[in-house]
Order: sequence, then C-alpha cells, then structure tokens
Amino acid sequence: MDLNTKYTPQSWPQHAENSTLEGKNKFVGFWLFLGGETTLFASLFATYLALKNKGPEGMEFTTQELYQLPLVFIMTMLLLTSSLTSVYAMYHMKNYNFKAMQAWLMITVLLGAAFLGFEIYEFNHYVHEGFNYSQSAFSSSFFTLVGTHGLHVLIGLGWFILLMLRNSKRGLNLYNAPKYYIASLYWHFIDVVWVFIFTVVYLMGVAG
Amino acid sequence: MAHDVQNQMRTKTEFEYTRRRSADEMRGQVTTFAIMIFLTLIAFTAVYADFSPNLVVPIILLLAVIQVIMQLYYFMHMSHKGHENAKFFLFSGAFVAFLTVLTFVTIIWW
Amino acid sequence: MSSIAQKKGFGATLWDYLTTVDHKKIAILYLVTGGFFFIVGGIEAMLIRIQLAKPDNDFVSAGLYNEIITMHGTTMIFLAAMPLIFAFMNAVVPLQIGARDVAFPFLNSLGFWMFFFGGIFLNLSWFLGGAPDAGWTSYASLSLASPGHGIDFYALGLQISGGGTLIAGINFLVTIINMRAPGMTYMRMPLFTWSTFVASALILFAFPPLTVGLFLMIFDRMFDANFFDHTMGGNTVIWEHLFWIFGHPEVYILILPMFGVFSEIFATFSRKRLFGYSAMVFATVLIGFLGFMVWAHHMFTTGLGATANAIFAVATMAIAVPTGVKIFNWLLTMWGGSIKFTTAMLYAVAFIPMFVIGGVTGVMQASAPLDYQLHDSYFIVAHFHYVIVGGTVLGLLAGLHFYWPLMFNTMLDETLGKITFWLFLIGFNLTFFIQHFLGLLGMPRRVFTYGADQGWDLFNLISSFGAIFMAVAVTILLINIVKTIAQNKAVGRDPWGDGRTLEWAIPQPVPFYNFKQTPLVRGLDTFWIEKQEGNKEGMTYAEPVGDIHMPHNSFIPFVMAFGLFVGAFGALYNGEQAWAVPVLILGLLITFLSMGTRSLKDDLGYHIHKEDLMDKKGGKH
Amino acid sequence: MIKGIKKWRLFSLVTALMVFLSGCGEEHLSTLTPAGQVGRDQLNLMVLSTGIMVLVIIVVLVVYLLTIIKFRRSKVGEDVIPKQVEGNHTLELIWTIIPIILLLILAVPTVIATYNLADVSGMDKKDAKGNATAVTVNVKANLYWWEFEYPDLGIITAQELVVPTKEKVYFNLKAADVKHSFWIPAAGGKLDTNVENINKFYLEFDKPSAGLEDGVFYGKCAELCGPSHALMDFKVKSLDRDDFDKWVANMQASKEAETPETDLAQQGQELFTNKTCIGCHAVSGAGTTGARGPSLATFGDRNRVAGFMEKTDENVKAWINDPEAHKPGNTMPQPEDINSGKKFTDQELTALTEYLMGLSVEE
Ligand code: HEA
Ligand code: HEA
Ligand code: HEC
Ligand code: CUA
Ligand SMILES: [Cu+2]
Repeated sequence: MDLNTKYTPQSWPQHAENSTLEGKNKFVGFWLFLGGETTLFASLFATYLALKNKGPEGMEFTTQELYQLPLVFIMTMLLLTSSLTSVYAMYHMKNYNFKAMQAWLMITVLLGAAFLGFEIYEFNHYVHEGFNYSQSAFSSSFFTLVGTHGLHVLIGLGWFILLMLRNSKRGLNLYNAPKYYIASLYWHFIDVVWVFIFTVVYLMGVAG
Repeated sequence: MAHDVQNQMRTKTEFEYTRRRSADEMRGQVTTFAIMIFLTLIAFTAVYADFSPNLVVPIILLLAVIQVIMQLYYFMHMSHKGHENAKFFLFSGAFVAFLTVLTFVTIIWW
Repeated sequence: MSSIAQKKGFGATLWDYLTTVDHKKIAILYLVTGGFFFIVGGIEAMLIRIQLAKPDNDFVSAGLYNEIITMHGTTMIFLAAMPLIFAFMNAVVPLQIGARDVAFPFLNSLGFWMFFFGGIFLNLSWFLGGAPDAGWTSYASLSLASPGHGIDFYALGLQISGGGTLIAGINFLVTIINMRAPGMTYMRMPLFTWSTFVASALILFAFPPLTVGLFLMIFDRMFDANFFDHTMGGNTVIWEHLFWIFGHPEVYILILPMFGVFSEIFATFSRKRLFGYSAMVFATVLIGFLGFMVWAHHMFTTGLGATANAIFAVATMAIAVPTGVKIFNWLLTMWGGSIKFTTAMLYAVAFIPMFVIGGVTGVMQASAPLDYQLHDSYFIVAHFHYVIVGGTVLGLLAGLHFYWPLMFNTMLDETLGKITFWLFLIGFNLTFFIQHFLGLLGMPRRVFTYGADQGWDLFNLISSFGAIFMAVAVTILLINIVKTIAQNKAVGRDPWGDGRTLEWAIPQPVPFYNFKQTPLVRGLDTFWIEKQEGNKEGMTYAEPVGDIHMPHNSFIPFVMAFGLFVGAFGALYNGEQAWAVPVLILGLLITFLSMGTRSLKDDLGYHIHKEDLMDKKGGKH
Repeated sequence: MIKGIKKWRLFSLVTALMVFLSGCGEEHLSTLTPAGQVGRDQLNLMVLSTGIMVLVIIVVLVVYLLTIIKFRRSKVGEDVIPKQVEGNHTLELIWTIIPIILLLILAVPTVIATYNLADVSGMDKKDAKGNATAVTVNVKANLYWWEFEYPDLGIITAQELVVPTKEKVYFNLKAADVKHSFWIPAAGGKLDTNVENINKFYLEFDKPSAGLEDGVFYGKCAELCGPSHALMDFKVKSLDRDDFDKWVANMQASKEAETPETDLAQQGQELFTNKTCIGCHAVSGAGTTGARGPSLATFGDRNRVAGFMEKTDENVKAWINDPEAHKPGNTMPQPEDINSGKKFTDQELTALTEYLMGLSVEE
C-alpha cells in the first residue's frame, strides 16, 4: 500500500476499514479480541454479583445506601452520546472527510473525558465515606469491575488522542483508516459494557 | 502480505448512491440513539418508581440486552456482511459469559 | 533480511532472532525455549519421583517438595507444553494454508517474548526467596496464606506469559480466517489447522477468566483487596471457579492441536486420506464447545450441591462421544492403508491406547460419587499423566520427528528415535499405570512423603523406577538432536515421500517469504492431489509471480515484554522496598513508550521485487 | 442375551481384579475394602465404570491390533496406493450411538448416587424428647490437626474420630484456616472443608474397627494445605452402639482437673499447667470447640502422636521438644517459646509424657 496515494471522496473505497489485508486482519482480530473481552468482563461481573453486599461482620455499606442514581444517569447520557458522536466520526471517515472526522472524535473524547471525570469524582466520594478498596469484598469487587471499565475508557481516550495527533498532518489513508475504525469499535464496546454496569451494578443495586 | 486492493474509482452514480445510503444509515443511527436514550430513561424510572424488584430486575435486564443489541447491530454494524466471524466469536464469548455469570449467582451461595 | 544459506556471525544471528517477525524463526524460538522448560519441568518431576521412591524419605523437605510440584505442574503446562504446541503451530499452519506469514507478525513476536519473560520471571522465584508452593491450581485460601513471594511470582509470571498466549491465540485465529490461499475453504483445511483454530478459540475465551483470577489474586496479596478473604466477605470458591473455567478448556488446548498432528501423521504414513474428515472437524469443534461446560468436575468435592454435581457429571461424560469418534476415525484411517512405522508414526500409534486409557479414567472421574473417592488421590495423577504424557507429550514428540525436516531441512536419526520411543513408552507406563492403584489404595496426591505402614512402598518404587526410563529416553532424544544438527544433512522437499498437505510442497529450505506465488488449493490434501496428477512442482499457482510485501524486523516486541518483566518486579516488592513503585512505573513506561514508538512510526514493511524473485537466489536482501 | 452374558463375565472379571487388588492394599485404608454403605456404593460405581471402560479398551484394542498387524507396509507392499476412502456413515453412526448407550448406563446410577449421598435430612431428625436421633459430628480442620465436636452430646475430641457402627453418622465440615479435605478412604469419598461455609455429608461403618490391624481406620487430609499436608492424618475408631454410648458417657464425665495417680504424672500435670500447655489443650472431653490445639482428653487412648507418629514415649517426648521438626509449619510452639528459651529437660519430658499417656476415657 502506498501512503502517498491521494484520494478523493469518490476514489476512497467504500469499506476503507477492511479494504487492505492488514485492515481486514485488524478488523477481524479486533472483533475476536472483543469476544475475549466479553468473557473478561463476565468474570468481573460474576465476581461482583457473588460478592455484592458481602463484607466483614457488621459492614455498613449496602448498594442501596451507596449508589447515587442521578450521577449515574448523567454518566450514562455522556457515554451514550459519545457513542453516537463516534458513529458520526466514522460516517465522515466513510465519506473521506478527514476534518469532520477529527472534529467528531474530538467531541467524543471530550464526552468520554467528562464521563471519566464523574467516575473519578464518584470513586473519590466513596473513598471519603470510608468505602475504600480494602474495606470489604464488596468494595474490592465494585472498584475492580467499575474501575476496569474506567480503565478501558481511559485507554480508549488515549487511543483516540494518539490517533488524532499522529494523523493530523498525514490525513486519512488506507493505513490508518482501519485503526480509526477499530478504535471506534472499542469505544462502542465500552458503551456496551457500561450498559450492563449501569443496569446490573447501579440499577439492580438500588432496586434490590 | 497485502494483496493490495486496486483502488477503483467509483462511478458517479455509484458514488452518489453510496453517499445517500450512508446518509440514510446515519439517520437510522440517530433514531437508534434516541431509542437507546428512551430505554435508559425507562430503566431509570422503573427503578425510581420503586416497583417490586421481582418486576423491575427482569425488565431492566431486558432493556439492557435490547440496548446492547442495538449498539452491536447499528453502531457496530454487526448486521453488515463480512461480520460472520465477528458474530460467531462475539456470541460464543457471550455464551461463555452467560455460563460464568449463571454459576456465580447460583452455586456460590454462601 | 535473512537467508538460511548465508553464514553469519553469532552476534548477527542473535540479533536476527531477537528482532525476527518471521513465523518460522519464532517457531524455532518457541521450540528451543519450550524444550528448555520441558527439561526443567522434567528434572523437577525426577526430584518428585526420587523423593517418593521410598517411604519416609527426606531427600527434599516438605516445603521444598510443595514448591517442586507446583513448579513442575506450572512449568510443564504453561512453559513447556503450550509453547511447544505454539512452535508447531507457527512452523506449520501458515505453510499449511498457503500464507506468507501469520496475520500479525509483530504481535507474533510480542507473544513469544511475553511468554519468554513471563517464564523467566516465574522461574527466578527459585533464586529470590522461594518458588510458589500452593500447587499449580493455587487454591485461594492456601495461596493467600502462603508466606514469601512465591505466589506473587506465580501470579505475575503467568499474567505476563498468559498475555502472550492470548495474543498468539488471536493471531492464529485471524491467520486462519483471513490468510488462507485461494481454494483453501474451511472444509479443505488440514486437521492440524482446524485443531489450531479451535484451540486458539479456546485460548481466546479461556484465558480472560484466568487473567481476572490472577488479577484478583494479585490485588488480594499485593494491594489489600478482599476477594478471597472470607473474614472480609470474600469467597475462595470464586478462585476455584475462575481457575477451572480456564483450567478445563486449557487441557483441551493442550490436546486438540496434538489430535491435529496425529491426524496428519496417520494419514501420511498410512498413505490414506483421513477417514471421516467432516466428522473429525465436527468432533473437534464439539469438544471445544463442550469443554466450556464441564469445569466444575474439578470441584465435585467442593460442596456445590447434588444438582450442580449431577449436571456437570453428565456434561463431562458427553465429551467421551466426540473423542471416541476421533479415535475410531483414526483407526479406520489406518485400516486398509499402507502403514509405515517411522518414529513419528510409532508415537502416533502408541498414542491411541495410551490416550484411551487416560480418557476412560477421565470418564470414571466424571461419575461424581466415584470422584469423591478419586479426587485428589493418585488416581487423578495417573489420569492426567496418561492424557497429557500419553496424549500431548507423545504428540509433541511425534510432531518433533515429523516436522523436523520441515523446520530444519534435516532428518532426526530414526534408530535413535525408535530407541527413545520404546524407552519412553515403557517408562511412561511403568511410572503412571501403577499410580491408579496407589490412588485406590488411599494415597492422596501432593504428599511429600508417606508412612511405611500404609502399603504403598512397592508401587511407588516401581513408579519411580519407570521415571528413570523416561529421563534416559529424553537424554537420547537430546543426543539425537545434537547429532542431527552437527551432521546437517539436507533432505529436501517432501522428505517422507508421502506428504499430503501444502507444507510439504514448498521447496526446502523454505524461503523466508514462504510462497513465491500464492498456491491454488484444489481439494483436501492438495499436495497429494497434485502428486497423483503428476505435477512435478507440487503446486498449482493462483497468481503470477509478483512483488511480495514483507514486514520489517523489529526489536520493539522484545523491549515491550522486557518492560513488563521489569514492572512485575516493582509490583512484587510493592510496599516492601522503596524502589518498588519507581521500578513498576519504569517498567510500564518502557512498555508504553516502545508501544508508542511503534504506533507513531509508519511501518509499512518492504517489497521483494519480482525481478529478485525470478533470479535463482530468490530475493536476498 | 449373549451380549449380556459376555458383559457379566466382564464384570466378574473386574470384580475379581478388584478383589485381587484389595489384597495389595490395607483394609483400614483402601477404597477397595469399603467399611460401610457409602464406600460400597462408590465401589459399585467403580466396578461398573471399570467394567464399561475395560470393554471400551478391549474393543479399541481389537480393532487396533488387527489394523496395525494387517496393514503394515511391509505386508501390503511398498508401492501400493490404498483406496482413498472418505468415510462411512453407518460406521460413524455406530460409534456415536454405542458410546452414548454406555455412558447412559453409567450416568443413571451416577445421578442417583449423587443425590443419595447428598441426603443429609436425617441430621435434623429429633426423637419425641427432642434429642437428635443420629450422631452428628462437627469437624473442624486446622493446620494440621482435626477437631471433632459432638454438638448434641456436649463432647469434643481431636485427632481420633469415634463413631457408632451400623448407622448413618453425619458430618458438618469446616476449616479453621485454609482449605482442607476430609477423607476416610475405607469409609467413603471425601468432602472439602471450606473456610467460608459448612459442608455436610454422611458416612456409615459396618463393623467395629477393633478387628483391624491397628484397631482404627485411617483418615487423610486430601487437599494441599501447606508443608505438612502429607502428615495431616487422623484415625477413626468405630464402636458398637453400646460401646459408643459408654465412650460418650465417659467423655461427658471426664473433668478438667482430675489428679493423676502416680507422682510422676502429677509433676507432669503441674508442668502442663505451668508451661501454658493447658492454654491450648483441653484435657476434658466435655466441652465445645474453639481451642487452639487438639484436646488431649483421650490422648492415652489414641493410636498415634500428632496424628501420624507411632505412639511411643520417645515420640511423645520428641514431639513436645521439637514439633517443628516433625510437622513443618504446624502451630504448636517450640519449647523455647514457652519454657523461657530452653528445651525441656529429660526429666520434665518424662513427667509430661507420663501424664499425657495417662489421659484416657476408656477403662
Ligand atoms: C490433555 C489433558 C487432558 C485431557 C484430554 C483430559 C480429558 C478428560 N478428563 Fe481430565 N484432567 C486433566 C487433563 C486432561 N483431561 C488434568 C491435568 C487434570 C487434573 C488437574 C488437577 O487437579 O491438577 C484432570 C482432571 C480431571 C477430572 C477431575 C478429577 C478430580 O480432580 O477429581 C475429571 C473429572 O471428571 C476429568 C475428566 C476428563 C474427561 C471425562 C476427559 C475426556 O475428554 C476424555 C475423553 C476420552 C475418552 C473417553 C477416550 C476415547 C473414547 C472412546 C474410545 C469412546 C468410548 C468411550 C466411552 C463410552 C467411555 N479430568
Ligand atoms: C504437560 C504436563 C506434564 C508433564 C509432561 C508431566 C510429566 C511428568 N510428571 Fe507431572 N504433573 C503435571 C503435569 C505434567 N507432568 C501437573 C499439572 C501436576 C500437578 C501439580 C500439582 O499438583 O500442582 C503434575 C504432578 C506430578 C506428580 C504428582 C506430585 C504430587 O502430587 O505430589 C508426579 C509424581 O509422580 C509427576 C510425575 C511426572 C513425571 C515422572 C513426568 C515425566 O513424564 C517427565 C519426563 C521428562 C523428563 C524426565 C525430562 C528430564 C530430562 C532429563 C533428566 C535429561 C537430562 C538433562 C540434561 C542432559 C540437561 N507429576
Ligand atoms: C499455641 C498453642 C499450643 C501450646 C501452648 C501447646 N500446644 Fe501442643 N499442640 C498444639 C497444636 C496446634 C497441636 C497440633 C499440631 C499438629 O498436629 O499440627 C498440638 C499437638 C500436641 C500433641 C499431639 C496431640 C495428639 O493428638 O497427638 C501433644 C502431645 C502436645 N501438643 C503437647 C503439648 C505440651 C506438652 C505442651 C506444653 C509444653 C503443649 N502441647 C503446648 C498447640 C499448642
Ligand atoms: Cu490439610 Cu492437607
Ligand atoms: Cu477437566
């Protein structure tokens, strides 16, 4: 593949994400990786469910008292919206509109960062209340599950930023298009996991 | 490696057609998004409304599953062709995931 | 780049291997490292058998014995058997499907180096205050109570090498999905490729639970989490589940690729097409699938309750059916064939009764109430060595003889090979058959000694005596290897004369770009078909000679894995040494910076030009 | 019909094999000489499954040997190209269905036995007076010793389990520190002692153990639990119901501060009290769980020292003066730690031994 090939929207392949063999490999490989991630998160969810509300004798924290749904709702909205904005970015990638793609990704990153900010705030708040990592089996499993998701968000953000920076001069080509595409897949997957987190951890925690 | 694709110039009509198609798709995705927000709202209100957990939990789980399927099929394009492997492996993973969660909520009871 | 014929200095060769992304060289790296760890694990096994040769022995102390069995099991499974399997996968699969390389050459190298450094890290525990001592299963209550850093070495070392394994698994999956030559449909893939595919899928789904389990263990031991501490609400059974959700598929990861190797060998040396090919494929997939639904058969005595035990018992038994299908298909492959007993074939032929014995004892254990008696007794030890040594190790030895000419263009000595075979087979049966009875007579496993009054002396002595045969056999194998390398007699293409699949059609020594022209696959056993039709070249081509795109060598994988290795020391000594946290950060920094370098630089590889390919020398760089 | 007969022959073969093998093992330790119904059920499954497996192996071996004898290249000829057979549906169907049938034959009794052996409902049965009808033992596994509490009888012992014959004895299993596993091979399969929950099952004993070589059944810890896992043995004494009741009565009557008969033993008792031994070891059989060391109330009746050493005066002394050397990692303090930095003198050891050996509830 030649990096110097210049494309017009019209000559840009319709499926730029997997129009080269490397792209195809990345594409398939990444989906498989997501399949593996599913079992990774399943193990964490399962552990959380088994340890939910379990702690040393006389533990004071329960899901009902701890969780604050308004905050979770805001975080959910942020992440869901960021999923949409990354779809916009990919839409523009398909149309070979590099600037618009970068812009939408920028918005995605900002939304993701806001999400992360809230999460850090939330964790911080819990720790201040005494619900820290070593407080109980429940706290360990909560922070590990939600924290692993948070870490994924962080990695996703880093990935997007790195891609945007390194390609800002180079523009869109068949070498980096698959990378953008799988980064956005990753972002959607993070959203998928979050849907389960807000349902299984927060909503089911509060509902009982 | 790299059986490089020959870059074909698409014909004008083809180009216009795909453009229109993706614009359509984009509109569909915005609708999807709206539905997802809506589902989320229902889930949160269901919990706020304080119905019995036996009722609420299945409902919100169902909503979550619907929402995830929408993510997978509309945002991640799993319905498009070329995703056979993706589907197979993701659902296999989901199957293992299901078994794992199932055992952890049933046979670790103490 | 590289070329086998070219003589190079030691430094240059070393650098070449440190930076290589060529699947054939990575195969050699896996082979050498895995072989090394096999010897290490074997020496540990010998220490076990020496200690148990007589009652009340004090050859090793109680604590040391536990370290030895733990490291024996861990080393053999994670650092010997799996890497050796990867060696053959790397050496053979791309050639077998007509690919120029694996899908992600860079990641392939990264996977190897992560395994390498993880293994080294784990084994350094011997010198840094003691090895892990809670068994390879590292059950949580004991491993949390274990003093010192042994368990930390276990958790971190396996985490690193496990990451490498996951990468390798994904790599093979994508390679097989995307890189097959034209005409190589799924149902024309040789069985070794198929079993690689299924085993890799098992890796993909089984390793993440292990990753999680190990992380929980690391957090509990090093960062004050409480997953397994029951006084804090934790639960040790979670570890057992996570470990076995990984652990059971793991044993099929060990055996399925070897089933593949045996399938190739049976067909080749019977000069006959594999009997019931589609049933074989289906059985392989089914075993992989069922493999995820039976893990609790390792936990029958944990107290999961009658219903869980009954379900898992029946599910476990079901696996006997597809495995039986395979056994009978192999027998029928040989039936009516023309069987040539090369060393490789001897191993394959011996495998059948050995594995059946091991398999049927597995089914006995699957009967939960019976397993209440058998669990954690020497019966289990006998079972799993029959399937692992009688299946996986025989498969590895068979594969070694069978694929040696493909990898090195020389042939292992057949006479020495046969001596090794017989000694190993006799020793193996002497060692492990008798252990069934030891188990029935009440001997628990993982005991460092036993009293003279319990009636186990003679059987243990016989078992230890048998192990000597295996050690001698392995030593002769090493001599054979050294001799073959020293003689360095080239054998050329299709050395067995009866090769059936694409890898035997490629010229020897295999050019570093594999296929000059992508082959066209015209059926199952494509090389056989071409030969039968009198095609001298052995291949039909799918494309004219053209430029070949190749990836650049890279030192980055080595550095990335090394960073993790360094960082692991930081995590290990966290809270104990002042330098721990800086070292942890330093290690991660090394890894992430090298990763960043990789992604910031455009590395598009290079092309071997058509003209260079056309001249005889085949495009040396 | 004919097939059925053949199968029976096979089973008698297997049974004969088992009988032969049981000759090799020790009756008090071997799973092949079951001491009661549970062990017998499991042995029956063993015989059944071995029968099936031997059948499978024989079938495979027959085909196998025929194949490798008939179709060697030296026999078929060097240049023969065999017919490339694709497969055979009938055959494939046969070797799918027959194993399924064989497995069903094994699966049905497996499932039945699984539920039967898990039935501990008898544990809670009470007679008219509100007393438990069955004997229940709370087993607590410690690094590296066993405690046996009889909650309904108000007694507690260690290292040597005493059970009545000819009735179901129920067990509540728990670990105090790390996971262990409770296994009496002759009586029946094991069950783990977990740290976070109580596991329940039952065992049965047909005969008093007095007739056995050592007069006891051997019990084992079957889960790796640390350096001395191999030494974490216990013994089981099965008694007729009458003898058992007598034993229980004696246990209940045994008191903390009975003065021993000989002078030497009295010295021993003093030492035992002064050197804080008493802080960890109970010397009365009446009581409840919670001690840091095994109750020594029945030490004189026991078969072993610390569960595995032959019971001689020398071994008792050796144990007290250096427990670590005998059971690495065990939690009994070295004498230096309780005897102001010194080993016990010979004289002290003799006294202690005399005292301990005299602790008995049997006549
Ligand atoms: C290569 C590795 C390998 C393989 C292939 C297997 C294969 C099988 N294993 Fe094994 N197993 C281990 C490695 C392996 N195992 C290890 C390492 C352990 C111990 C781990 C530890 O605790 O440290 C273990 C432990 C283990 C246990 C737990 C025992 C315990 O700890 O209490 C059980 C219980 O069900 C079991 C069952 C089986 C079964 C049913 C199969 C089946 O897949 C076997 C199927 C094959 C056949 C049955 C033979 C061929 C079939 C026919 C000829 C058809 C006709 C047959 C019949 C009708 C029966 N295994
Ligand atoms: C791939 C897996 C694998 C392999 C190949 C082996 C191979 C062998 N194993 Fe085992 N083993 C396990 C996996 C494996 N094992 C596992 C998982 C456990 C459970 C651990 C646990 O409980 O946690 C176990 C446990 C285990 C035990 C039970 C320990 C106990 O419970 O107390 C025993 C005892 O006999 C044993 C013996 C052997 C022997 C004799 C071999 C032999 O086949 C080894 C033969 C190889 C050699 C002998 C090579 C040595 C070479 C030389 C000596 C050559 C000389 C060297 C030079 C010239 C440099 N192993
Ligand atoms: C901190 C508690 C502790 C103290 C103090 C202690 N022991 Fe022990 N003792 C134990 C434990 C625990 C065991 C079981 C060790 C094992 O088998 O792992 C034991 C075992 C024994 C046994 C063997 C028991 C048997 O059933 O076979 C004897 C005898 C014994 N102790 C005697 C003594 C004497 C005498 C002293 C005082 C000099 C003493 N112990 C002080 C904890 C203690
Ligand atoms: Cu207690 Cu092993
Ligand atoms: Cu298993």
